[in-house]
Amino acid sequence: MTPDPILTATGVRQKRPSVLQKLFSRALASNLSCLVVPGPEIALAHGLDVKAVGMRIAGTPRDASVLLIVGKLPEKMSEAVAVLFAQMPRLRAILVLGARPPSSLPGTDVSGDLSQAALIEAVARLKQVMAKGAFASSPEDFDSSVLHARTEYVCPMHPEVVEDEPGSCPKCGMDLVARETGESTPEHHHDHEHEHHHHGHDHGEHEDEHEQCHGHEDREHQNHHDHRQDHEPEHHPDHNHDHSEGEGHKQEKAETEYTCPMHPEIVRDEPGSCPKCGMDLVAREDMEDDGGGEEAPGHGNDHEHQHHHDHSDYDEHDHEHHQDDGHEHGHGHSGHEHGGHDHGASGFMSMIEVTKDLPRSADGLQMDWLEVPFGPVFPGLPGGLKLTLTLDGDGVTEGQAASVVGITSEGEEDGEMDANTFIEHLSSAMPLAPVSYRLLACLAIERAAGLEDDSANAGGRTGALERERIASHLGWLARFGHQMGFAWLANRASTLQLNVQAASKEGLIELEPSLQALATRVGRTPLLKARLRGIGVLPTGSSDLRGPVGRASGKGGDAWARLWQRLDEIPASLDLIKAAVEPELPVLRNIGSDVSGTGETTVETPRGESRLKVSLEHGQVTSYELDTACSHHIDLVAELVKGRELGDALVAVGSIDLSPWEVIS
Amino acid sequence: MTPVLILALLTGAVLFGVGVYGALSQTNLVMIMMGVELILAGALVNLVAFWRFLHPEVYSGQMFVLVVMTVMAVEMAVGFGVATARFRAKGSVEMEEAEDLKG
Amino acid sequence: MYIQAFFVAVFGLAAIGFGVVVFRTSSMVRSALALLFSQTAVGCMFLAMQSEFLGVLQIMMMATEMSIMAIFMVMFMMDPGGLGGMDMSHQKRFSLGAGGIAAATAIAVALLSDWGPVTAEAPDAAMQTRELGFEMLGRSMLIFETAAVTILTAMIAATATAIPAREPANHDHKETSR
Amino acid sequence: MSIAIVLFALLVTAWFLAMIESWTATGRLHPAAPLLSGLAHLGRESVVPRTPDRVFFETAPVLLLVAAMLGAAVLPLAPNLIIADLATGALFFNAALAYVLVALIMGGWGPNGAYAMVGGWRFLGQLIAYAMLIVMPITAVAMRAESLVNTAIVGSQESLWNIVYQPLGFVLFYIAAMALAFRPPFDLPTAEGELAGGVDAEYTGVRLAVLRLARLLLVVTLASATTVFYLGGWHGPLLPPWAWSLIKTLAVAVSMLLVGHYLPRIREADLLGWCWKLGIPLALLNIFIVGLLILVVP
Repeated sequence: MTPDPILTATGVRQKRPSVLQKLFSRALASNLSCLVVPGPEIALAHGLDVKAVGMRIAGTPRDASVLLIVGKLPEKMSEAVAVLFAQMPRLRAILVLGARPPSSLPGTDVSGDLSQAALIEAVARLKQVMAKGAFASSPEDFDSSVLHARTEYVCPMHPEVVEDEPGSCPKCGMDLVARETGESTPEHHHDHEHEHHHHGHDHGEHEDEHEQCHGHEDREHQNHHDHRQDHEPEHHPDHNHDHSEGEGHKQEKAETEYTCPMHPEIVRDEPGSCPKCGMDLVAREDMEDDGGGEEAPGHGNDHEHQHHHDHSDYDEHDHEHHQDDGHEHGHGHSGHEHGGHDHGASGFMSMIEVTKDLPRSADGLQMDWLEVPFGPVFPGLPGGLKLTLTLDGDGVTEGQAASVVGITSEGEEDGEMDANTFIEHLSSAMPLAPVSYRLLACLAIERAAGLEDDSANAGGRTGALERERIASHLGWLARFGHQMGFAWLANRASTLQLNVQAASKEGLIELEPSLQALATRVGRTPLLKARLRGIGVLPTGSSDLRGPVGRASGKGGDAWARLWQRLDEIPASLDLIKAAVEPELPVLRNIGSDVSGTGETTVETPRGESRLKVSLEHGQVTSYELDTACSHHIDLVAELVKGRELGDALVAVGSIDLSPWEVIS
Repeated sequence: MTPVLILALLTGAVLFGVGVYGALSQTNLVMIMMGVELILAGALVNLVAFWRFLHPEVYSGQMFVLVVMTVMAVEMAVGFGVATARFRAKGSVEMEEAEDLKG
Repeated sequence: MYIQAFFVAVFGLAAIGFGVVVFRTSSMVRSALALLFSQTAVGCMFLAMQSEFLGVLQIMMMATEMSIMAIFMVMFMMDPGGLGGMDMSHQKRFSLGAGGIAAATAIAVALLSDWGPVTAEAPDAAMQTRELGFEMLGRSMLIFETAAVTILTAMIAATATAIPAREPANHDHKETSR
Repeated sequence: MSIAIVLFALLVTAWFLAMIESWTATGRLHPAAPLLSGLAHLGRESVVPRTPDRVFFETAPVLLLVAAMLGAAVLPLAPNLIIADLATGALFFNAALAYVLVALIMGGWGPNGAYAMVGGWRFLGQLIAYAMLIVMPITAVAMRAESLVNTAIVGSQESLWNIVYQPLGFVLFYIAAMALAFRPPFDLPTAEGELAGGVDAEYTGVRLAVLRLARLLLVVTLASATTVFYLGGWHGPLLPPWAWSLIKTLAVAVSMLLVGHYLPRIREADLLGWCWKLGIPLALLNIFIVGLLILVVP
């Protein structure tokens, strides 16, 4: 397709093509690892076998050389994808299947349809492109509006102190630390070297996108540094020294007093030496003024405030050796040292002051908590699910889940829609259970049109639904296995899922022994029960629980029970398929051209009961109301993860089989 | 008199000095413990040097080293126990803030 | 002899260098690991001084000990990453003086004392290990056992001190909810 | 000379393991896979995360490599094929591998990322749980050999391998070795499904290549140690001694790689609980039994 086989300029590395480079690119071409977006489970659901074409599935963008985009991405997701792409180290390619590339990305290297054949062909082409055009003399920086951020300076100890310029903290005199924020306000135009393109653009609506994927920071500016290492001297401008001083003075309103570091009871209004030990008195701000005046607004949610930013710039690091940031640190430091006398920043800072507002962990110690995003593309969680966990070490103190890809509509979205278009729309919006939602839409529209249930095609529809249930449960097993590091289960279940999806009734009956063998094998796996027993216990009898999650709540309601509930449902579904006719995709019966009315129906999708209410007017769908199991289940996450260890919390979330696509936002 | 013995003793002496400086100058309990560890490291160097160059046939010298190593471990254990308890109670292990310990 | 002197000097300098770094960096993890490498260098000095068992033991013990130190540093410091460049020391001049005097005294003693005749040959390593074993479980058994019991006691006592007091359990809850 | 041979043997084993590893990842057994993947790593950009602790970030993979190599240096391939036959070889092995922990802490702290840091501290949290299970079985092995010299330890197994003499010790050591090498199911510091790669997460390009090599060598070293301490080292009929060492090491290493394939990752709480409450008493029991055997059986 591309006449000139060369990677997009944002993907290549800057090296003059040479023999060695050729060798590297050959090796890379034969060693592709891909990050599947929105997630590997979507690729599987579309019947794509990525491993079969010789690509490794990478868990993180760091590890990936190919960004494989499967299907159309919702808008929020395509912003996240841009960040992911920015995090991938160079020699990176974009492979898009079945959709146009998101506008946030710089185009595609190879694209194709959503089929295994197209994937094979695309990968072959990608390998050629990689092998030939991996190195170029003029790579481009990948710059997307999503990535823009503004640098601001915060005090490591006083998170409420946020300055636009480097300097020292007005409260404790510590050097302020740079961090990037997603938002930027137009008036802050700095010409610091390190900010280069990360400033001055107004992208307020993207606040969080910047950090949301994987918790890796956006590394794009790092690339810039790499490329301009020859200009290293430029990195040490001293020109903003005056900022810090000015800033310091402006903030310096509190009364300054002088005290002896050894004898706190000695307090003087002017500098001098201590009458007891003769040491120089040290300037100190009046703590009480300070605490009452400035800290008050931030008191209650002090830690939240701080941790909101921690994940992007984890603030406990020493970067004195990091050349890129060295300059700002360096001059800030000098500001601090002069500042000791100039603006009364003290040499002594109270640790009690610092720790008193910190939250207490379960063991009663006041520790920094860390808010870490997991997702929307996180190995082990379904793609599109964004989990925000507040970590206290390895434990989760609280967390919420949100869907980045959830269906947005609960009503008339684009005005009127043709009935068939609506069915397509709904089923393509649910890539993890397209058949169920197609069936749901068909049934609802048929009801609305006043048609009686027809037993003639019910059998085929049941077959298709049950087949999808088996496939979906297998897909869940694969993802769950991957999350638990159980490679065999992940491989086996995804292979079976691919087979089941495409199988006819006979094919499914042939697969029965392997499905049984899988269940037996899972039952015999050591450590598995210890891993799942008692994890993610849900209250019994809650009305919010639907589907396998609800049915498992009677049997213990933990992850182990849910695993077995799903494993038991597979043979049950097989029995239904055996009793029914050949599975066939639900197709809307002829409803006539000019029917009106409303219809409501429910379908037991693989994840639980979904309800759809459709209003038809003259054959057009004017409005609909959708209620899915996952939009109830996602609210359980906060309770499931609270106070758990990280591994257990993730397993608990994994065990309820959330499909972020089926979350109604 | 061997230069190696003197070298080792000098090293021990300087380590001891650095340790004393650290233990006295730091305000944080854990940092003070680091100073103490350095002091003990200085002592260890001396002990090994004395054993090696003066009485290699007397194994009580090596035994002494083992005992000092145990002391280091005990110091760590007790120090961290105290630090944790103090942090739990006061929210601080800064010496500047340990006014209740002042005589 | 010269080789030995060379290695003792090199590792000695490394030990001192890392020891100084401990109090010069404001990053606490760096502090702890600098101390670790200082202790490792001391262990290497032991090796250079032909006491193999002690050297290896020192190298092994300190790796774990100082790693534990590192996590406590992170827990109990205000600014463990040292980003703020804050000064965590006091009475600097006094400490410098005390440290200097201590070092100078020890150096003076080292240089001015008559250490008597020096044994050039050390027993070989296998022999040492064996003899140390006999010493430990023979003549010095009591010391050895005492050390063992001491460290056990210290472990239990430290744990008991560190875990939260059982009685005011409600108090803790109040603190959390506040 | 023997240094070169031992290093070569290490590399060959690591190569073989890399082949197996790529086989489990892609399903294809390709003899050149390690070379290709190494070249691919070298060809890619080596990104430095934002505001890293540069010293730690750079040092960690190298330190891991050095620790693994030092551990291997005291393990004999054949009676004379050993880099350094120290008088305290068995102890030195422990000392060298203690630095795996240090490397992981550095690698966790260095890149300035939450996942990596949780991974690094996790490994420290498990420290005593697995370290004791490495040290105490080795103690029992050394008791039987009445020596800390690794060649003497192999020599003591001429008539009866330690795996038969002290099977309990073997099981404990094997499990602890896998935990120390953080292979699945003990891959808590690098858990992909939990920490998105953890300590590995931020390494790319050349640094990642070094890290991967170091992790493979660590497995080789521990497999070699299992061979030396429990599987009779170079003892075996027909084949030359070095071949037996190599075969046994490879077999153990491959088993270590593959076991995790069929098991879910262990819970951290379970690992700690079992190691402390079950493993350490069992290890003490093992020492006691071996002591009795030494006294009773001539």
